[in-house]
Amino acid sequence: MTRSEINARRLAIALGFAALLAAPLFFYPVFVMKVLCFALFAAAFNLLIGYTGLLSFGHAAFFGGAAYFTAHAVKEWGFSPELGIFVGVAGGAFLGLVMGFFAIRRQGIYFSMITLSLAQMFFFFCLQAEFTHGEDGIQSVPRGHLFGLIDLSDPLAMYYTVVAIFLIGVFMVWRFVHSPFGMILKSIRENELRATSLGYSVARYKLGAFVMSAALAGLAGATKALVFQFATLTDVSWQTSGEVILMTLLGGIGTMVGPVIGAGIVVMLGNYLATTGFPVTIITGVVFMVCVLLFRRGLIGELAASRFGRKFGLSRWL
Amino acid sequence: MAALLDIRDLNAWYGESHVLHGVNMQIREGETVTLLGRNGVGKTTTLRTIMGIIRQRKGTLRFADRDMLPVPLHKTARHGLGFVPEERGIFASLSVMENLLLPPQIAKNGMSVDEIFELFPNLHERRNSSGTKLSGGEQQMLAIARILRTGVRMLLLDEPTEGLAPVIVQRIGDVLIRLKERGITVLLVEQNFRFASRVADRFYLMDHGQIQSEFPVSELGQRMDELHKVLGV
Amino acid sequence: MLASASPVTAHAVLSARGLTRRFGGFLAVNNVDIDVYQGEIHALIGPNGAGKTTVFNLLTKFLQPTSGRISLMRQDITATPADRVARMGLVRSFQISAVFPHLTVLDNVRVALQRPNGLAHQFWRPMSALDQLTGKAEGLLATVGLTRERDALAADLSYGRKRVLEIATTLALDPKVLLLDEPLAGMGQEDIATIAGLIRNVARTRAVLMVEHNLSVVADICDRVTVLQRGEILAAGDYETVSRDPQVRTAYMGREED
Amino acid sequence: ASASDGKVKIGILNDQSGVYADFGGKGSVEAAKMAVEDFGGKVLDSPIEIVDADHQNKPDIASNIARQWFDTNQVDAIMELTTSSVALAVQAIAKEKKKIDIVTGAATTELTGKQCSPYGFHWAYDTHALAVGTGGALVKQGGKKWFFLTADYAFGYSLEQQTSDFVKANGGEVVGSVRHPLSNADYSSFLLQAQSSGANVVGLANAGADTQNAIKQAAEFGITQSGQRLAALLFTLAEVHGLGLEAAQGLTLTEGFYWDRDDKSREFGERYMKRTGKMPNMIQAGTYSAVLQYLKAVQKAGTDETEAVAKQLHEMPVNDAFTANGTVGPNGRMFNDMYLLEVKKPGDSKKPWDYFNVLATIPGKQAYLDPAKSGCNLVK
Amino acid sequence: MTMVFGVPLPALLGQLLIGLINGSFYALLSLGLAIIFGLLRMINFAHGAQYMLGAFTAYLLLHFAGIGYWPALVLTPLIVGVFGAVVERFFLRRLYGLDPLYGLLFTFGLALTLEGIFRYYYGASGQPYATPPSLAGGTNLGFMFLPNYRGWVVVASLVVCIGTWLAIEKTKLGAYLRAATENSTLVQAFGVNVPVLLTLTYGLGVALAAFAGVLAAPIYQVSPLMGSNIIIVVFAVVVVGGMGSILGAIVTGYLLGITEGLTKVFYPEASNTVIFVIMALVLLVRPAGLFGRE
Ligand SMILES: Nc1ncnc2c1ncn2[C@@H]1O[C@H](COP(=O)(O)OP(=O)(O)OP(=O)(O)O)[C@@H](O)[C@H]1O
Ligand SMILES: Nc1ncnc2c1ncn2[C@@H]1O[C@H](COP(=O)(O)OP(=O)(O)OP(=O)(O)O)[C@@H](O)[C@H]1O
Ligand SMILES: [Mg+2]
Ligand SMILES: [Mg+2]
Repeated sequence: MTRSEINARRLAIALGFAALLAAPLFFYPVFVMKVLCFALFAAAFNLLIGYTGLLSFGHAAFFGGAAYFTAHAVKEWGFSPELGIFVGVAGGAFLGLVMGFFAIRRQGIYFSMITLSLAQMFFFFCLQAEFTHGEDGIQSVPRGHLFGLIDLSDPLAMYYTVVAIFLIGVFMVWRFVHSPFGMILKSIRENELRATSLGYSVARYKLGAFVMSAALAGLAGATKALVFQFATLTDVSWQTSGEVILMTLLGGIGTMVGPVIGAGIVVMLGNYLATTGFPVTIITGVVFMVCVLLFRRGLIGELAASRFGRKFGLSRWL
Repeated sequence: MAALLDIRDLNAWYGESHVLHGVNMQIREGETVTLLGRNGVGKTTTLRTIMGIIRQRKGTLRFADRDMLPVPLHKTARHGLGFVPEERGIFASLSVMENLLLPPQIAKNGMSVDEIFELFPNLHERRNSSGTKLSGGEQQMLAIARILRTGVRMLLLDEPTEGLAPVIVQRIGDVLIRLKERGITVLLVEQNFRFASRVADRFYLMDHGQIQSEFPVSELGQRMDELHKVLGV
Repeated sequence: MLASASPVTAHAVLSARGLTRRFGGFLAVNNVDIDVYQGEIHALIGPNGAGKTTVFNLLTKFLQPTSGRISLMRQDITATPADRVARMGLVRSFQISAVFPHLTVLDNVRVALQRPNGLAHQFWRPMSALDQLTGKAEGLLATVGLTRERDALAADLSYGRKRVLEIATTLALDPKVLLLDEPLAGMGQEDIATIAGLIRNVARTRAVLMVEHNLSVVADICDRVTVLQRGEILAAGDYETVSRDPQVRTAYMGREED
Repeated sequence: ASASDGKVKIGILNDQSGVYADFGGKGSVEAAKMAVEDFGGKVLDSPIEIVDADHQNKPDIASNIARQWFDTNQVDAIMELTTSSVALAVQAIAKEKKKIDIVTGAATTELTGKQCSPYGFHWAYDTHALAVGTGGALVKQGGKKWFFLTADYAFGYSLEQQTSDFVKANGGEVVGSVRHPLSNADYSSFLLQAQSSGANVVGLANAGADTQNAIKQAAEFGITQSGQRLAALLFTLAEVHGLGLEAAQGLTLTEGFYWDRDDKSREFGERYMKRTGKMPNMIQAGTYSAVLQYLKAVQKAGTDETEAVAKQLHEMPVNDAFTANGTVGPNGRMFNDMYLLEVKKPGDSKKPWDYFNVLATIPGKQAYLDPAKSGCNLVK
Repeated sequence: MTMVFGVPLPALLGQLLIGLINGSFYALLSLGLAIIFGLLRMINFAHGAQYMLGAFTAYLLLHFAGIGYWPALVLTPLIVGVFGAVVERFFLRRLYGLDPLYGLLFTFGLALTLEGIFRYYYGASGQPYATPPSLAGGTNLGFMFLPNYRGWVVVASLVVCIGTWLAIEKTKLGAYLRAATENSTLVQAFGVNVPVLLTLTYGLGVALAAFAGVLAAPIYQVSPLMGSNIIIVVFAVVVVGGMGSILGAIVTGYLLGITEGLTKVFYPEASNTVIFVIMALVLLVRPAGLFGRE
């Protein structure tokens, strides 16, 4: 990395950090928190698609599932928020393990279809299970006290907690991807047979990545349940899986910052369109098509590939 | 007599990388010509450019007195050019038979399926198995056989002997000689020098995306030194 | 030889007994016995479709044998999965070149180096942990003559260079037994000499089994030759003996002058 | 007296592009605007404004909008709120922010039960009223033996459960039931079972497209011709219109409103029709009523301050085009009459939107759960 | 009365027949999907929307042009098929060389848009479409009352499925298409006009969906959402059948319809998940699907 690259990177990180800290002054905290939850979700999803080439069409199961688990643990069992989140993450990871067991046996498009179907099964389970309260959802989930100390019903306390969770989550994705393990994932994506012949157990690596992604998606879902204080069917529906794909695609598959930007735009768009009378699905659909046709690399990907991006070597760290 | 294939100052690119730097080549009807050169000098690229697979190209490219640059890829074959790619291009989802029958026949004078099976008994034996289940050499045979059926005027063969057992290499040599008797023109890219010298009338030596020299088979003896330098033969 | 396996030879590094594989009704490999010894280059030759690659697939466990036993350094690996076999030190190259196309040449080699250097599972360490492998990787690239292409994407290499790269990644694993499937196919003359020399060097301390149609190389560097035909062993011995066998000549070698 | 911020703002938050868009949707927004105009456009000398948003059936979007409306847009009350998950989420926020919400679009009794709010109200209908209307009243009309086709999730169960309670309480019996998955397209299997069950009423404990498809296929299999009666437990004028009389004829259902019932409702219906091209169902008319009643309460309280308005809303009777003499219970439940309706044969329909015969009127007090038994902790 | 597992035999027969009818839709839809996947290597997420488009086109033809069921049965697949061809020609074509997931994502967007447009103009509750008078009424089969229209659905779908299968498997067309998906450049170099072939194929797949849509219109409400509900099940059918296997798609379509029908008798709660359970089991035992090649 050149010096100007390192400086540019430091500057960007500092700016991003400052923006996160100051955001509640300018935006609605709950809104920003929602963006952060979805951004983490998209980052977790991107871990899979961007770095192993596996397109999961069932990530809503982990996100929404974890939201249910956390909501239930906190509301019905009286768990503290941190324990509640742990339950959500563990639940997400477990779902990931089960779904992954079936799904990683196939590649490419097959993989997508299988995750879609399995997630759909989970949706029906949630619809019918007692503890999810059907279409009412689990409502009025108490936020409680973090570590018995910090009162999360205070919006700012909640906000900074979410920021911390988001940063930890995204850092984990980043570390995971830019690690020796991540390198193997990348090579598996390139040529599975060759990776096997080099002695790498392809199935285990893929399953590992899948579970990791599911757990982080779970972290996002669990946090969202505390932020909004409810968990409902929306988050386990296949439309949510579609939405997270849109976020990642829009921001840039295989980039670190892309999913975050993508999540911000999609969430903002949803909120904005709500009051304009534009039919949301049409807009979403068109954005999808335009992205695929014109900005396949996503906003961040295109930026990194632009002259400016190449000058600062953006593609290496965005 | 005008050349069947007339190439002048042909340039070609992969994206931004410029690979052919003004290739010149004239091949008459009925000739068998071999293109020699080290790995990566642009031999494959030359064939792909002639065929029209690489569209980023400039210069003059005439086949049978027709300007081939504007001809779309799917019409190239209809003008009488047949191509055997280096990576063989056998279709996994098709059986051997289907692979064999895939290319549309261009003219009547192609080989019949029976003749082909006689030439490559392995293919006959494995005719119902799927294309990529074949062994590497069998795939190579299939790739050649497939084009022999279509009756093209000129064949572009990219390393047809790679991975073949010596007996089969000899048999393919026989086939090429028979094709020559039928008046079919062949442009061959080969690493197997002995094979090439058996079938070729003429050689082009390529380096850095250009033709370095050209000589008939009769001069082969005199040229050994040069070849040795360029190819390490 | 009968289907009941005779005892596995003790001092062979890799050995198989009664190896058989069926594809549906087609018997691709039939009752093959093979032993590969330390410090030797063993050639497996035979007509196209004889079953050589299939034997490789069986030995490396990319395919499960229909019957027969395989042992690697006296351990039975008949039921061991492919990646484990590779970790035990039996590594292969592919007939149709297998590289990681969107990694650079250097990274292709570094990925191979990761496992033997214990850098395969670390998901908590930064990528810079891999820098320690760079020197070794560059050394390997230099031996095969790929230094100039170090930072190119593997996908952009010409066919012959890809084959060279594959040999380099295979060697990176420092395997005890090396299975090379037509390592010289598609290579230019200058590379053939280098790589053949390299293989001979490598074999001094290891065992090599290779499939090759280039008979002059086989004659040159191989200590032992097994000829396969229609899935069965037709002949075995040193090159001289085998090449004089009339059956081998008609089935495989053909006329002398070529 | 005047409104605190010089303005009274009412937010209509509902599904405008999704599966419930016909149920309430833009029509509810229009109905709300009519209420403002009918009230005179001003209350306590302050202008009245209607804002609306499409929550896309996503509770998180709904709750973001609700917070934003309350905190930064000076919205005083939110109404409509289709879908129970959304209604419950928004009611929780309104309660926390001490703001008024009047739900007309959602069916769940939880809103006035365990999750009730001192500032939350539920207008127009709920699952209990639907069950009493169809279950209770139909038995009195001779439908003694029931077979249920139930959507396999909480909403379906509670409709089936509550309805069969009333069927039994009125001397009927339930001869069988079958649970079908949500968003099921084909009902023929279930209809065959219903047909052979010997029931004389087939109760459809489902909603939306599920009910529509079941009704359509029932016609195909000749369920009604063979003497069985179909009763849809949650179905409104809008869906009957979508289905067409050919397929829907003979169907029995319960609504809190029918436009062609008396002069007042006809007058309202025709005005609404002029603006939207459709006749209103109970959700749209209910939203009209909710907005109007809220404005009256503000007027009477002399302020738009929440506690005072909520007090008025609890005390004032409701008299408008939607209902006569409606009252509001301590749990926020508004007691309006419900109507047992039967879909006319195509030949009997004399004019556009002339779809129903009114079979019976169920007084509000019978239709809804007694607040004392609702589980709402506001009821002493 | 004869009983089978506690269910009267006539009832069971009835359910089997019903299952076959539903299977007709699954088969038609999964056939179209398998053609598009098998030949274009693309998951057509818009397949459900195109099915819906078929039903709506029939409805619009009737409503605005007074064109009845029978002409619509022919016209609609043509119209929608041409629409598909246009989509392929101008958009999908740009995605061929890329990872197949982009095709999936594009068609996903297309599905959302189509669905959104119809929801915007026609609402979610849908439109009525009457059974053609010539097929109104029903026949008493002894064990059940079979609406005539449903009988027609089975016949029509069988004929179309088998016809399409023969056309693809038994002609060179199929070979061209399969080869083109693997290496379109090479097939073109052999002299085949691949772009036109691909356009026609996509059009054909879409036309099949539209045909199923017209068949469905008199049975189900013509609703913008009719496609999104069925499409995921059809995906599962294709996975079970072996993606890209045309015969597999057809056979599994009918089989699944029947299985689902039987589940509705024995354990109705599971009737929407049974396909996913079957899918999981099949994948465990035969990862390539029942009819798929490894
Ligand atoms: N797809 C590609 N993109 C970019 N560069 C390429 C591509 N394919 C080949 N090249 C480059 O173009 C040059 C010529 O390649 P070409 O394949 O024509 O060589 P060749 O003479 O056929 O070599 P070989 O004998 O190894 O097959 C090489 O330097 C190679 O790296
Ligand atoms: N998976 C498979 N299914 C069916 N037949 C197969 C399969 N793999 C190989 N075969 C057949 O088995 C035979 C042996 O193939 P193999 O690839 O081992 O030959 P080979 O000796 O390596 O030949 P070559 O020198 O041409 O590479 C061939 O006839 C081939 O068609
Ligand atoms: Mg080449
Ligand atoms: Mg081989």
